[in-house]
Amino acid sequence: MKNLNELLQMVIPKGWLFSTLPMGISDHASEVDTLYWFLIITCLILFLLVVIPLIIISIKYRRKTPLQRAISQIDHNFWMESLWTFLPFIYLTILFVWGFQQFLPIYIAPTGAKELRVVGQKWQWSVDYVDEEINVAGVGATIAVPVGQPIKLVMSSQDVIHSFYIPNLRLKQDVVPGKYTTMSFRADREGEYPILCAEYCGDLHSQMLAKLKVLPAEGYASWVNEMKSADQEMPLLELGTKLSEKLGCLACHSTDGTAKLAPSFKGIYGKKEEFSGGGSAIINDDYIRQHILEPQKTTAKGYPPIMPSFQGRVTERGISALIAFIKSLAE
Amino acid sequence: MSFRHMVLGPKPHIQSVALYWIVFFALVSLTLLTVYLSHYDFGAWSVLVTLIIAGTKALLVMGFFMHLFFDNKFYALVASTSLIFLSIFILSSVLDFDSRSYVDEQDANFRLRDEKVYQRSLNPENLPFRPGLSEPDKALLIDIGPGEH
Amino acid sequence: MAKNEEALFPLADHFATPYQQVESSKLGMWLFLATEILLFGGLFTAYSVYAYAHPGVFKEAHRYLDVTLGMTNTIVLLFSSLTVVLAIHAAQKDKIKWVVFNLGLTIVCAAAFLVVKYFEYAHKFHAGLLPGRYFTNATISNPDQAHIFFGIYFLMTGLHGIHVVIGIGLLTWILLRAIKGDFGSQYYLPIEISGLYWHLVDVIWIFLFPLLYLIR
Amino acid sequence: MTIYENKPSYLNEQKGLTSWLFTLDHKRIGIMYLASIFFFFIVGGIFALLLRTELLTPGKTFLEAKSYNQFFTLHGTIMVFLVIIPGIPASLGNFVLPLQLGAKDVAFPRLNLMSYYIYVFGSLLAVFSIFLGAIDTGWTFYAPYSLQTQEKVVMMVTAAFILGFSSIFTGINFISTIHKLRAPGMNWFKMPLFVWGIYATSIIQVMATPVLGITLALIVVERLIKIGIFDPTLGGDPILFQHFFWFYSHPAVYIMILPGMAIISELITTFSQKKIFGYRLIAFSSIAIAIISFLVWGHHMFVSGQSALIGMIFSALTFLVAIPSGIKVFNWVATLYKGSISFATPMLYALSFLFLFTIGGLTGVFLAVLSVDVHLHDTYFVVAHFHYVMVGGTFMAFLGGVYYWWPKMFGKMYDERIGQLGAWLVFLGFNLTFFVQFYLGSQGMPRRYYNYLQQFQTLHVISTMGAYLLGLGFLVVLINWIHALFYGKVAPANPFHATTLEWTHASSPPIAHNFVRQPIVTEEPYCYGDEPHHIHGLAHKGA
Repeated sequence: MKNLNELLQMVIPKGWLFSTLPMGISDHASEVDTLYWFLIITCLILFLLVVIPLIIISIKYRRKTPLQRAISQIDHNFWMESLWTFLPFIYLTILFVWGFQQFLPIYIAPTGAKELRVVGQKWQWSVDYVDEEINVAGVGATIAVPVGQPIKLVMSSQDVIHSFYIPNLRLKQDVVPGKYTTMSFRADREGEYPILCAEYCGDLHSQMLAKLKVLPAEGYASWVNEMKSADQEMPLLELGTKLSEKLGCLACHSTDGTAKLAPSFKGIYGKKEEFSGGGSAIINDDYIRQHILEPQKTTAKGYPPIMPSFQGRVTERGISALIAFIKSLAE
Repeated sequence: MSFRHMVLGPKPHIQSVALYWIVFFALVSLTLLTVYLSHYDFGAWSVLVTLIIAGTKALLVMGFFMHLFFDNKFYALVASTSLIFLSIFILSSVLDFDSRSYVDEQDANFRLRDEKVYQRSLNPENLPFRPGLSEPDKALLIDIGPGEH
Repeated sequence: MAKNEEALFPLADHFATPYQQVESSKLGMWLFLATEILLFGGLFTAYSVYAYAHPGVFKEAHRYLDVTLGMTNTIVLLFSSLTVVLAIHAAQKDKIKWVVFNLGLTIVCAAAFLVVKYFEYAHKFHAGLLPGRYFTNATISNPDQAHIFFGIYFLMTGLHGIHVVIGIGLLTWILLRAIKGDFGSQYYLPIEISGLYWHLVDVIWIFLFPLLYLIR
Repeated sequence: MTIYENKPSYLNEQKGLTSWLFTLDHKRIGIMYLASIFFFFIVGGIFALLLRTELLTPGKTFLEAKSYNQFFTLHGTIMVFLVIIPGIPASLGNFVLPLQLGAKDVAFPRLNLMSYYIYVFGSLLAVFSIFLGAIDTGWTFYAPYSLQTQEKVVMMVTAAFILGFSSIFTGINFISTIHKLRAPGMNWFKMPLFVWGIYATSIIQVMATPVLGITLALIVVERLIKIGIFDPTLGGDPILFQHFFWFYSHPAVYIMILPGMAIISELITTFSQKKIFGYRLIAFSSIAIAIISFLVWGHHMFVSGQSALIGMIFSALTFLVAIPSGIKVFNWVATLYKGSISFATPMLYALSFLFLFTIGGLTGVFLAVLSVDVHLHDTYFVVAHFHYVMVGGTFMAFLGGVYYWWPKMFGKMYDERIGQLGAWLVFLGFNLTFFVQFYLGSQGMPRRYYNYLQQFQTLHVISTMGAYLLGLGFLVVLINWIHALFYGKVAPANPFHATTLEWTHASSPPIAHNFVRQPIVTEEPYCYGDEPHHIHGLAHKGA
C-alpha cells in the first residue's frame, strides 16, 4: 500500500494535472498520499456512479412532447434504498480507521526526538533549539533539521493563533497562545521546503513564512556552528542590518522613508517623535534601546501599537548593532 | 368528538390549589436540604448530589407549575431536546479539556497552570513564553496581581 | 372588572379555532424557552469547563458568596413561581381579583429578588470581587483564576437578572390587562405564556444557586 | 404592473409603501426578504469580485493587505449571516410554506414581520460598521485575534448577534406553523418535502442559534471588560471559543444546505412529472441531518489543539452525515428514472445542484478523514469544498427555487431562453472559479492569503476569470427577473403541472388570504396519477 502513490505516478503520465500534491518528504507524507489517492479514486468512482446514471436517465427520459407523462410512477424500492443506506457505512468505516491510524502518530514523538520550541508571533516564527542553544527567528528564517532525525515541536504563540504548516510533510498544527501544542515528524529527503502560517493572523498573514532546511548530519553540525559564531564576529553595522531583517523589524519599518505599519527608519535618528498618547521624545540610543525592550510604553502618533517586545531575544550587542544600523540611515 | 371539543380543545386540566402548595413546600424543603448538605464534603459526589437535587427541583417546577406532566407531550420533547443538545455541548467541551493530556502531557498545561505554571510572580517577563503583545493586556496582568495590594 | 364571563377569546383570523391558537402560542413559547435554555447553556458550559480546569480555585471563590442571601432569593423566586401558577388557576376559575392579587405578589417577589441581588452586587463591588481587570481583592489566594469565577458569576447572574427585569415588565403588562378585564376562564393564554417564561427564569436560578453558591 | 388590476391578488389588495412596510402577510414579507437578501448578495458578490481581482497577481495588484483582509471578512460575513443563513427559509420559506400547508398565514404573523425588521436592523448595523472601519477578523471572529484587533469588531459582532434573533424567530414561527396550521387531512406524510426540509432547518435554527448569541455576547463582554473566558492573557482558552463558535456554526452549515435540498426535492419531482422516490427516506434523512449536525462541530478543529480523543470522536461522527446526504442524492436520481424530464430553467439548476453538490459532498469526505484533513485544513481545498456546497448547492437551489416559484410570486413568466443562458453561465463560471481551487489547496496554498507563490498564478488567473463569468451569469439572471417583472407573460395558476397546494389550489399570484376555500387534503403529495395533473386537477378553479 505504501507505494501506491509511486505506482500511480508510473501509470499516470507525470503532468501538472496529476501531481496534485507537493512532493512528500517523509514516510508519514507518503502514507497520507496513499490515503489521499485512495480517496480521489473512490470518490471519482462514487461521483461517476451518480453522474453517469444521471446523464443517461436525463437523455433517455427527456420530455419530447409538452404533455408527455412519466412512464412509471415507481416510488420506492426497499432493497435499493437499503443498499445505499447501509453500504456507505463500510466505506466510511475504512476511511475513519485509516485516517485515525495516521493521525495519532503526529502527536506521539518517538523517544530521542530532538526538541524544538516554536513561538509564533505576528508575523514570524521563532525557533529555539533546546540542545544546541541557538535561536532562529524572523521573516523567512531558515529552520534546519538533520535528515532522518525525529523532531518534536513544542509550540506556542505570544499573540494570536497561528498555524505551523509544512505542506511537504503533510503536517499542520495550530499554535495557540496560553497553551502548548506539539507535533512530531521525521524528514527523509534533503532540501529546502516552505513553512507557512495557515491560521489567519492579521495584515501580513501571507508573509509569515519560513524555510525548513533538511540537512545531512555533518551539514547540520556545521550549520549549527555557523549560527552560533556568526553574531560574534560580525561588525556592528553588518550585524545590525542582518538582525533588522532577522527579527522582522523591516516588516513594519521601511528603510526608504515610506510609511508601513510603523515609522520608517530613514532619517528617524535624532528626530523628535510625537507619541499617540501625547508627549514626545528625541530618538537617541537610549530611546531605541528602551523601545526595543519595552515597545508598549510609547507608540508613534498615527501608528498602531503592535510592536512586540524583544526582551530576551536580542543581546546587548545586538541592540548596539541595531542602533548602529538605524544611525546609518540618519540623514 | 363534539364541536366544542374541536373548537376549544380538550378541557384544561385544572389542578387543585393544594397540589401547587405541596409542590412549593417540596421545593423549599429541597432547597434547605441542598444548603444543609453543602456543609458536608462528599468529595467527587458533591457535584452529583447537588445536581440531582437541583434536577429534581427543576423537574417539579417544569412538571407541575409549567404543566408539562399534563399538557401536550410535544412540549416536553422540545424541552428535553434542548437539554440533550446542551449536555452534548457541555460534555464534549469538558471531555476535550480532560483528554488533552492523554496523548501528550504537554497538552495538559491548561490544567497544570492551576497548580504550577501560574505560581509565577505575575511579572509578564516570567510567563512561560514571551509576554503578551498589546498594551492593555500587559497592563491587566499587572493590575490583577497580588503585588498591587 | 368583576364580570368576566364576557372576556371572549380574541381569535386571530388565520386560526380556525381558539384551540389551534392556544396550542400554537404555547408551542411557540416552549420553542422560545428551548432557545433560552441554550442561551444560558453557553454560560453553563463555560462554568463547567473552568470549574473542571480550576477546581480548587472555584471551591475557594464560591465562599465569597453569601449562601443565606442566595437561599433567600431562591425561596423568593420559588414563591413567585407559585403565585404565577395560582394566578392561572384563579383565571381558570374566573376569580379575577385573585388573578390580580397573585400577579401583583409575583411582581413584588421579583422586585425583592432584585433588591437582594443589589445588596449582593454591592458587596462584590466593595470587596473588589469583580471580573477580569477590575478584580482587586487581595485576600483570595489565587486571583489569576478567581477572577474567571467572578466573571462567570456576574455573567450568569447578570443575564439572569436581565431576564428578571424583562419578566417584571411582562408581568406588569399582564397585570394591567387583567385589571382591564381582558381575562377569564375562556381566555387566559397571555397569563399562561408569561407564566411559562417566569417559571423558566426560576428553573435557571434553581441551577445557578447550587452551582455558584454551594459547590464544594 | 397594471396587469394585476383585473385580478385580485396579495400584490394589489392594498397599495402604497406603508401597506408593504406594515404588512403581516407572509407572502409580502417573503418578497421583502427576497429583495433584501439579493441586495446583500450583490454587495457580498462585489467584494468577492474585488478579492478575485486582487488575487490576479501575487503581491499587490490594487489592494493593500489590510483592505484585502477586510474585504474577505466582509464577503464572508455578508454572505453567511446576511445572505445564505436567512436566504431560502426567510424568503421562499415564508412565501411558500403556508401555501404548501394550506394555511392562511404563518402561526405568528407579527413575529414574522418583527423578525424581518430585526434582520433589516442587523444588516444595516453590519453595513454601517463597514463605514466606521471595516473589521478584518474573518467571518469566524476567532479569539484572541478578534479581541486584539483595533477594528470595529464590537459593532459587527452585535450585528451578527441581532441577526441571530431574526433567525430564531423565523424558526419558531415555522415549527409552530407546521405543527398546528396544516390543512385538514394533511398528516405528516402528506406534507411536501419542502416543508420537511424547512422543518429540519427550523429545528437547527431554534436549537443552535442561541449558542451563537451567547458566544458573540461573550466576545463583546471580553472586549469591553476583559473577562478571561476566551482571552489567553487572562487565563482563558481560545480553543473554547472555537467550541462555542462551531457548536452553532456547524449546524448553521445545515441551516444553509437543508432548505436547498428541500427545494431540489420539489424541482426534481415536478420537472420529471414523477412521484418522488423514497418519500419517507428523504424526509427522515432531513431530520437525521439536523440531529447529526449537532454532534460533529469538532471537525473544524482537528488541528486547533483540541485533544486527539475528541478529534477522533468528531471524525467518526462526521462520517455519519455522509449517509443521509448520500441517500438524498441517490433518491433524486432514482426519481428521474422513467420520468418525463423537462429541462426548464429551474430543472437546469436542480441538475447543476446534483452535479455540484455531489462534488462538494465527496470532497467533504476528504476533510472528515483525520490525517488528510491535517494537510488540507485551512487551505483553498476547504474554500473550494464549502463553495461547492454553499454556492453549488444552496445557491443553485435558491436560484432554481426563485425561478420555480416566480410565476406564483408575481403572476408573470420569466423568459425561458435567457433563463437557460443564465443557468449555463452560472454553472460554467462556478466550476471554472472553484474547481481549480481544489488543486491549489492540495498543493498547500493556505486560505486568506494576500500573497502567494509565483507557481500558483496561472490557477489564480483561471479562478478569477471564472469569477467574472459567474458574475456575468448572475447579472443575466437578475436581468431576466427584472425583465419578467415588467414584460413577462401572464402566468397560469400551474405552469409546471406541479401537485402541491400552492399550485393546485391558489391562483398566480395568490389572493391575500391564499385560498378562496380552505383546501382539504386527501392524497399524498406528488401524485401525478394516470392523467397529467393539469388536465383534471383543481388548477383551473384557482386561476
